[in-house]
Amino acid sequence: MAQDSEWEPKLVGFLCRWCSYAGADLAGTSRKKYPANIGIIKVPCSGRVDPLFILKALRLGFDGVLVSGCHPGECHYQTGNYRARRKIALTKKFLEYMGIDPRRLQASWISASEGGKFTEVTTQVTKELKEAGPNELFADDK
Amino acid sequence: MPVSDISYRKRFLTKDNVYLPHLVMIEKIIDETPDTRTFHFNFKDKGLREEFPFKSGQFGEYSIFGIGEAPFCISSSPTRYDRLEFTVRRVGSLTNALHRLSVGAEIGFRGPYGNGFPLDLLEDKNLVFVAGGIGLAPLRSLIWNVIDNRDKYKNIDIIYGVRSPADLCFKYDLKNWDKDKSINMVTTVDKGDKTWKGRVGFVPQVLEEVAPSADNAVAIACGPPIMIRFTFPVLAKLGFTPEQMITTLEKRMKCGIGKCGRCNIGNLYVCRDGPVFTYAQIKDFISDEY
Amino acid sequence: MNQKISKKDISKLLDELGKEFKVFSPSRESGVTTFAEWDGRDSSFLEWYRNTVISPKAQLQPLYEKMFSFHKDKEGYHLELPPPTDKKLIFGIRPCDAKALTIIDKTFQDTYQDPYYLDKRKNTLLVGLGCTNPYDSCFCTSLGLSPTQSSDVDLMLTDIGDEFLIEAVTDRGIKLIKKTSYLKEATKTDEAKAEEARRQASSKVTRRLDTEDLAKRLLSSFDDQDFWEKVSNKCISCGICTLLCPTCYCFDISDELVKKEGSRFRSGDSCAFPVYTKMPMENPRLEKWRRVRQKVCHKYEFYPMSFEVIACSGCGRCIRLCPVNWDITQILASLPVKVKA
Amino acid sequence: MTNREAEQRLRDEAKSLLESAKVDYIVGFADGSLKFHTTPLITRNKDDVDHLVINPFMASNLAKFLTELEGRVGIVAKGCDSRSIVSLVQDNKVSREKVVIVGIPCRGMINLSKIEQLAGKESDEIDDITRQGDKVVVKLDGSEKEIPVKEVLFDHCLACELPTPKEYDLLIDEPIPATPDEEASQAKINKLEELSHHERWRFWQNEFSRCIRCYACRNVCPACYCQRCFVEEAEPQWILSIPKWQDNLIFQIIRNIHLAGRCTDCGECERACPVNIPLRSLSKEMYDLVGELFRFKSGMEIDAAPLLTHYELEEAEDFFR
Repeated sequence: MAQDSEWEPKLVGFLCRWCSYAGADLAGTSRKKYPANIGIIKVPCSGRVDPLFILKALRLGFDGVLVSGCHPGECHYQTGNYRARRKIALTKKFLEYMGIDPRRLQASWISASEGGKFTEVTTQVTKELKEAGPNELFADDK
Repeated sequence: MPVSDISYRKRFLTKDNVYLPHLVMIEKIIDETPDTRTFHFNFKDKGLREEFPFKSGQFGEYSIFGIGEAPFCISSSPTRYDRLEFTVRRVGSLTNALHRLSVGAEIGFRGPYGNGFPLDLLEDKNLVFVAGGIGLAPLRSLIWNVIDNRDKYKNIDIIYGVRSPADLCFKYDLKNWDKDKSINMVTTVDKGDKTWKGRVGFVPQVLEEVAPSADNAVAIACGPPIMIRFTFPVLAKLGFTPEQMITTLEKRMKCGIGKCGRCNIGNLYVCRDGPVFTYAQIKDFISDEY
Repeated sequence: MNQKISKKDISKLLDELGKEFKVFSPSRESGVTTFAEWDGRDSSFLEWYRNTVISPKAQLQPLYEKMFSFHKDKEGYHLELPPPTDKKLIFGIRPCDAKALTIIDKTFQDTYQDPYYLDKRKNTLLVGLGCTNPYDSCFCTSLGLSPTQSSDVDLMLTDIGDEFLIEAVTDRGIKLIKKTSYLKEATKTDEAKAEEARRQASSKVTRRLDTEDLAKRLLSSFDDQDFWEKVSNKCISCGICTLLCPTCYCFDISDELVKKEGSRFRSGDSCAFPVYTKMPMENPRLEKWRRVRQKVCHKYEFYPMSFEVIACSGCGRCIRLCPVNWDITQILASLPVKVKA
Repeated sequence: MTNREAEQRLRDEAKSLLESAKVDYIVGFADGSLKFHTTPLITRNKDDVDHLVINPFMASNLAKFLTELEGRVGIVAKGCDSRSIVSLVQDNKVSREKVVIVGIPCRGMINLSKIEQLAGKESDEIDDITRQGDKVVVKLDGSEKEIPVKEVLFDHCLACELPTPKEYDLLIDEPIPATPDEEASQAKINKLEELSHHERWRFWQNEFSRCIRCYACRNVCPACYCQRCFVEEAEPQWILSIPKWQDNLIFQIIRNIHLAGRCTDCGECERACPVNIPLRSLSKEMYDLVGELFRFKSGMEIDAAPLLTHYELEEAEDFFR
C-alpha cells in the first residue's frame, strides 16, 4: 500500500445535534482548531445512526467513521445513546471480525460544552486513521 | 471507443445495440400538478428528430445516468413535429430524480417501443376517450393526433377524471378541447373544492351518466388499474363489445423489448405486444393480475 | 465416420483448444460446481462431474454484465460499449443445458436482437458430454430429451469406457474435428458400446413429468386460487430455482455510479421476488401464490404459446437445490384439472 | 419411545388439534421427493397429518412460516425452532396464544453435505442413511460404513444448547439433555480468527464473490421477517441489486447486525445457500458477541426484553472516547 506522506484521511462524523454537534460548533467559535479531515453529518441522536450509514460511508471510500453522542445519562431523549452504545459496540466488534481495521469505526461521548474534547478526539482519530492508511476495503482489484 | 463510431457498433450480429440510449436534452419543463411534470425534449443530435418515427401510444425508456431507467409514454402527438414530450408523476427514485432536473439537462432515451394505438381501426368511428389522472398522457397524444385529422373521425367524447381539481393535468389542452365544438368534453373530480364548478364523481360513474352510444364506436380508456377495472363493466353495460374497448397498460418494464420478463399478462408482454390492448385480448387475465 | 478420443488425452485436447478458444470445463471451486476457464488443471472432473450447480448458461448470460459505461465531461455524456467477446468453447455441456440455450435463444432473437447474449452465443462452441449418471431429480426424458444425445451442440461425446465416442453434430463441429489432434476413427465395436451406454443412461432417468396437454391443463387451472395457494405455501420466495435455472433468462437493469464514472449493468432477476413486478403505486404479483403461478405457467404454458417449446429441459436443478424441496414435477402432477383431449 | 411411536403420537396430536379446532394449520415435516430430504408440510386438512414424520433430516426451521400464516398454528418444533418462535413472540411478530408448540426433542440433524464428502458420493447415490445411537450407518454400493455422529451433524447442532424446547405446549418424546461441543462447532470460526484483518477481509471477499443474491439465506430465516428489506429500498438505495461482492458483503454484514439478539444459531442460512458460502461463520460470531457483550441468548427466555430495545446503565463502554 504505497502512500505518499501528503495523504490525508477523510472521515465522516455522525454527531448528535444536542451535544457533539454543538461541541464541534463550540470548538469552531472558540478557535480550538480541529482537523479539516472530518465531514460532519448532524443526526438527531446517536441512536439514529444505523450501521448501514457506517458501511455506506466505508463503501463510498471514506477512511473512517466517528459516531458521537451525549454522555451516558444525558440523552435528550433519555435512552437514545444507551441504545446507540449497544448497536455500535456490536457493529464495531463484528466489523473487526469481518476484517475491517477497528480504527475505522470510532465512537465518543462529547457534550455541548466540550469543544476542547471534540478537537482532541478528531485529532486523535485522524492520527489513527493516518496510521491505518487509505481505505481500500471495497476496491475492485484483488 | 466512442459510440458514434458505427463500425464498432456493427460488431454485433444485428443492427445496433438496442439497449444503448440516445442522448436527449430537456428543453422545457411544465408543472402540471404539484407532483406531475411534462418535459419537452429533443435529441442532442438534432438530425435524429426528423428520423424519429413514433405512433401515439408508444413509449420510450428514459434514463438518468447513474440513477436508472424507466418507461414513460410519449405524451405529445406525432402530428406535431415541433416537440417531443413525456409526462411524469413523482412516485419513485427515478421519477424523483427527473423532477429535480432543470432545462438543459441531458438524459438517455431509447424507443419508440410498443405497438401504439390502432389508428386505422379508429377511422370513421365515434371515439370515446376515458381517462383518469395521469392516464390522460397517452390519450392526449392520440387526441391531438385525431384532432389534427379531424375529418377522418366521427364524434368525440372525452371523459376525464382526477381526485381533486389540483390534480388536473394538461389544463391548457383541456381548455382547448372544451372550446372545440366538435368535442364533448366532460371533466370530473372525485372530490371538489370551493372553486370547482364541474362534475363530481368517479370516472366509471360519470361515464355511465354520459352514456355514449356504442354504435360504431370505440372506447379508449387509460387510468389507474382500479379505474380500468370498473370502467370496462360500465362500457359493457353501454353495449361496447370487448373488441370495441381499448386500453393502454402500465407495468414494470425494464428492457422495453420483450426480454427482461416482468411485464407479462399471460403470454403477452405489455412492452412488446402492447401497451395498447383490446379488452378482448386481456380479459382472461385482467381481473386477476392487473 | 465418427471419431473417438482416449480419456487420457482430454487434458491435452483442452490445452490445444485453449490456443484458439477460451475453454470452459466443469470445475469445483469452494465446493460449488461450475464451468470455469480451463487452466491446464487435471481432468479429474471426468470422474465426479454429473452436472454443475451453476449452469453453463452463465457463460452466455452472466449473473451480471456491464452493458455500457458512461462518463460526463464539458460536452455532456459519453457512452462506451464493452470490448467484443472472445471466442469460447464450452466443454462438457449436458444435453439438457444445451437444449436450454436453444430455448432461450428464442427470446433473445425475438423482435429485437439482444446483442449481448447473441454475440456471445455466436462466438461459443458447445462440446456436449453424454450424461451417464443422472440425478434422481433429473427429468429430461419427459421433455423429449435424451441424456446422451443432442442436436443443440456442435460436437457430442459419449462415454464408452476408456474413451469417448465423438459425433459431429454441426458444420462448426466438423470443422473443429478436422483441426484437432488426438482423435482416432471409431470402430463398429465403439459404436455398439456407445449405443449400449445411451440405452442405459436413458433408463436411469426415472422422474416423470406428464407434458400431454400441459398448457391446456394449466390454462384451466389458472383461476384455481386454492390450488396455487396450497402448492406455494412452503415456497420461501428465494431466487434459487430461477437464478440457477438454465432456461430462466429474466434480468434487471441498473446503474452504478462512482464519482463521475458509471456503468449500466444487467443482472439476473427472479419472478419469485415481490419487487420484480413492483411499481411505485401497485404490484400485480404481491402475493406468493401469484408469483409461483407465474413461474410455473411461464415455463409450461406461456412460453409454449409464444415459441412452441416448453421453457424447461428437465435438468432438475430447481428440485435439487431448493431449500424446502419444492418439486415442480409434483406440482404439475397435482394440477386440479386433468383434461385429456 | 421408538421413533415410530413418536411419529404416531405426533400424527394423533396433530389430528386432534385440527379436529378440535384448536388450530387452523398444522406445520410440520413430511418426507421430501428426494432421498434423505424432508419438506415442510403446511396444511389445514386432517388427512394430511398422516404424512408427518420425525427423522434426522428435518433441517428446516419452520418458525419461518409463522409470520406468513393467518390464524392459529400448531407447529412442530425442535429446540432451535422453539427458540425462533420465542424470539418472534418477544418481537411481537407472533402472538403466543395463537401458536401451539409441539415440541420434538432433537439429537441433531444430519448434514448431507458432510455425508457426501465422507462417502465420496452424492446423496441420491447413497442407498441408506440411518442413525444408531452415536453412529450413523451409511449404506453405499452394497457395503455399510459407520461414521461417528459428531462428524456428520450440522455444525450448529454440535453446539446445541437446547435440544428439547423449553417453551412448548406438547412434548412428543422424553427430553434430551444438552451436551454442547462448542469447540467442534467452532472449528471454522477459530481458524478465521487466527487470520489478520486483511486476510479475513480477503477471505470474505472471495466467499461473497460467488453470491448470486438469491436471498435464500434471508428468506429461510425466521428472524428476517421485515416486509421490506433494506436491500430493496430505492430511496435511498443503500446497495445495488447487482450481485457484486462489495454489495453482497454489505448485505450480509447488515443482515447479521439486524439479527443481533434474534439469531438463534439454527444454521438455516448456511444450509440454504446454493453456493456454499459459510454463512454460519458470520451468524455464530454475532450470536457469540451478543452473549459476550450483553449476556443475552436469543429465544431462551420468553419474558426477556429484545436485545436492542433494552440496555444496562453500564456496559460495552471500553472503546468510547
